Amino acid sequence: MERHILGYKCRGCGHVWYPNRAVCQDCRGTEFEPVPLPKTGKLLTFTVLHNLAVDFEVPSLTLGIVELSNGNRITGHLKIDQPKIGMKVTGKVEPVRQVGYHTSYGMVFYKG
Amino acid sequence: MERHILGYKCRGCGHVWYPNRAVCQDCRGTEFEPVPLPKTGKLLTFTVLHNLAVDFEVPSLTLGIVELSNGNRITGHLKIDQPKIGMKVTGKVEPVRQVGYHTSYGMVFYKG
Amino acid sequence: MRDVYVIGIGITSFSRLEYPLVEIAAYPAVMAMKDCGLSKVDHLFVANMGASRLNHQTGLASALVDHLSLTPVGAETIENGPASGASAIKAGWMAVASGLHDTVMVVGAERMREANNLETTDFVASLTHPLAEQIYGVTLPSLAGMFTRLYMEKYGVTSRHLAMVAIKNHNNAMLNKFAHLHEPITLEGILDSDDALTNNPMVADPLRFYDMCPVSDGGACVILACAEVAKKVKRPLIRLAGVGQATDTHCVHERKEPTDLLAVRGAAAQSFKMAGIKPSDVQVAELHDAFTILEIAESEEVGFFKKGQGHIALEEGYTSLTGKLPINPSGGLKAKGHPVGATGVGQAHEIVTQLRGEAGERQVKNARVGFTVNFGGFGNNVVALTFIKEK
Amino acid sequence: MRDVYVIGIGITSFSRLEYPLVEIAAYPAVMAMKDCGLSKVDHLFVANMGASRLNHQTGLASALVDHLSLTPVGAETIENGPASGASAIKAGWMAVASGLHDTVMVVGAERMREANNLETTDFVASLTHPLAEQIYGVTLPSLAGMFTRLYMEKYGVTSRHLAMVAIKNHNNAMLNKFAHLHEPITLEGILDSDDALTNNPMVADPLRFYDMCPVSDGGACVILACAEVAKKVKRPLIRLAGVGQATDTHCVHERKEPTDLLAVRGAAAQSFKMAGIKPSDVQVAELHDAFTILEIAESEEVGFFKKGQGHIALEEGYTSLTGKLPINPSGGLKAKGHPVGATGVGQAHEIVTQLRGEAGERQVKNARVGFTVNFGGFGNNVVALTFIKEK
Ligand SMILES: [Zn+2]
Ligand SMILES: [Zn+2]
Repeated sequence: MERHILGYKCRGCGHVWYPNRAVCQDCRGTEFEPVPLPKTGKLLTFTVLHNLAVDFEVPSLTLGIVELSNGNRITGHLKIDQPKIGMKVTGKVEPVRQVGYHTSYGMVFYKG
Repeated sequence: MERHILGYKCRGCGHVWYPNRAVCQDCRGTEFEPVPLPKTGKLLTFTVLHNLAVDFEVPSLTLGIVELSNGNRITGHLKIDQPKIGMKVTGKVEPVRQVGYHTSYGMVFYKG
Repeated sequence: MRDVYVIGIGITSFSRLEYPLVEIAAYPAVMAMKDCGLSKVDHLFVANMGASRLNHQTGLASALVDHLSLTPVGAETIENGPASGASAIKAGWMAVASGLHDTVMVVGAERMREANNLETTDFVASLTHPLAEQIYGVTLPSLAGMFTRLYMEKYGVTSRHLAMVAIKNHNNAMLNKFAHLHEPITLEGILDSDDALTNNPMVADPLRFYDMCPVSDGGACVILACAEVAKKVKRPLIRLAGVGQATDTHCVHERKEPTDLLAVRGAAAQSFKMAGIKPSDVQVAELHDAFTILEIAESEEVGFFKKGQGHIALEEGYTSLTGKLPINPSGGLKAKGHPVGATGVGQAHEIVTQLRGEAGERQVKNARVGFTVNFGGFGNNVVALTFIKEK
Repeated sequence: MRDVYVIGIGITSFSRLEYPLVEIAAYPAVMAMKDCGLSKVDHLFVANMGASRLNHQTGLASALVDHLSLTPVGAETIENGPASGASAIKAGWMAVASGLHDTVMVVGAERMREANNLETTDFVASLTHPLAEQIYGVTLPSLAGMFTRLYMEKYGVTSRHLAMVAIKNHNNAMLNKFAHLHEPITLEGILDSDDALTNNPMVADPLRFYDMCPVSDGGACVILACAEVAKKVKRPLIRLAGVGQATDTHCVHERKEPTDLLAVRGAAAQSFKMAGIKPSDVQVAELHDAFTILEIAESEEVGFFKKGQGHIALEEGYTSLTGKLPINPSGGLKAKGHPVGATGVGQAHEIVTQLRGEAGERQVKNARVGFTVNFGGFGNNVVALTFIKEK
């Protein structure tokens, strides 16, 4: 089954929030329904990070913020050689961090 | 060389504090000189503790508070089979805790 | 200084909660906003002790203020060990009393059971003196054990009295759906039967398993407001009438009379003085019974009973739910649970519930004056609050 | 609301300190008491972020209040990430302004270098959103890197401008004996020479090593008092005239304009409004330059310069020690150091030193109005303070 990152759609006003919040910023509603976020978008900014937390066993990580096609934004990993602000990207949900026995899944973006 | 636990003697009023403090409770002086604490005293209270922090590799520890011959009080380990409130005890400075490579020395009291 | 009222309250179950800390904090906050009908407040204080070490999270107040969509209002996390909750309420009181803010939300939250028991014990033991206590493996239960032994010697308290505190508070918790333990216990089971030492083993001699509170996750919230806002809200008027705080030596061994809890005495006296009442005016109290002995000792230090007489009052049923002065109707830390940073806010939640007359089966009749003691470290930083229901 | 004054100040070196955290906290406290001649205060607030995780200590305020022999006065620890210091000052201001206390001691203290660099990075990263940032390995430097890239793209800031911030602040720190770094740097060495990439490697592209503050131990203290006490003390009268705070989204990606720091803007506006001044009245400022870009961005958000013009002012020497508005005369976080919980108190220490005219070689001439920005998380909880010297 394809994995998704979930946004949270306010039952009051329909706004989709990511990550989740307990109260809607727009209408103060408190009920939300999980909806899968789209996976395509454009790159807003990025960095190549060389000082990593101890559980990352790679020399560097490329991190970026992407604006998805529905307008939500998300922080994720980039697997792109020469990232450029404004470029089109497509995400996959993949393992992004392993702490002890716990694997976190998150969005990894590729070119195009 | 014999190890000692240090008290801190206020240069203002002569009161000995244990552990150290930055300001004397009695005269508000801020200068102290380290002095070795005596090792004999009487047991004020004690407990046998069965739930220990992860770095203690013994099933239980006997902990007590001792009033030393100079009037200072100290918390320490007891190596005494049947401790009794009011009994006379004599301390030795020994390793009391090992966290990683770091060994802490403290007062271990014996009967008599 | 303006009068300060509790206008909204909320709480989670105190138990094991499988959701993120910020959500444990948000749940009672949303409940409290619904309780009073406010959707905005002027400031947020969060009480928490363990997020950084146990949950790998710092800046919890900043996370929560956004999670509740309360930005751009200010937010801070306040830590005073297991008394963080009442300290945060004190800060909220100060903000409203001063006129700086009209409404302040105070949330206590803790998620301890993510860590294992050894880690949690070690974490709580980080309250003790690093050089003169921690290096020996001193933990809070061991300090309580040494305290209890002296208390028994000096005042004639017995294991039976301690068990009676546990039984009373377990019974009260049976009537509280938010409580961690819903487990009736008997003197037979935990003290008198052949199995008692198996059911109820020694932990820090003379304290046994059932003399200790459980390790809990949980959150609680109170919303404080000035009179003008409080009167608009259609809830009973509960005034936070007294706020007291006092500190004592960090090392227990430095206390002249080791069976005295001077910080409890000082905090309570201040709180009563500000509220303009006497200890005998209190009709319901939540005391910090992380260990059974503490309920007895605190009931004396705050002035409900003479020093050394607390266990007699207990024996006589004076502090039972149907007694003259019910103590820990919620079940107390002993049975309601002890999510450290949330505990003080949880105590306030219970007292407000009682004074409002909304405590259901565990309601203390006609209670108009309530009181809490929240105990940081082993009594080295104590906050005492007095609540009065206005007509 | 009463006026509040800073009557006593103290500080340690910001560097690696080999003594226990409570002593790092006590040293500036004793210095501040000597500075103003008081031997007692009514309350203690401690600002700290890392004691529980990095130093295995909780209840730091309770430990300190006893170590300073100030018991039985109350004490709390306040955490707001790297803005803990200014948040604690805000709490102290509230306690004095409200009339609750006449004197409040505020101590910031941190001991970070006991842990190794990877642990410290991971610890500070616990400020980020656990589910939407932390799981990706997002750290504060990475957020700063992404912010810088956009800032460069949008406003024409270059690596050269960033290096100029570093050089200015390193130069200022040379004149401050308490500063962590006493290391003159040049454009040649960190940017232009063949060795520049070795001397000054990329950390979070486009941010390089010399764009980051060091990891420091350190402590600082201010004692706040009401006018009556302040006038008895024989020190210049420095009034804490403005206190502002604002919060923003936890996730940086949720901010509509990711190059805006709305919490800085909001906190500064509040602080100036309370003080009754305009940004152009400020004569000396300490801004939160944990990353070089932040000094530039904050100088715009608080209103010293138009958005996108901060780097031009920097280039023109406007913010140098001898410029029209010196920023970070102490060396800033960049070179004075950044013991997270102590930083905000250290900023206040510098401003009071400047307004008193006691800053020696780095004295800003005739400064009467000073200002600080203390930045929690990546700008999600910001506190801004305004100080005015009275005649
Ligand atoms: Zn909505
Ligand atoms: Zn002295």
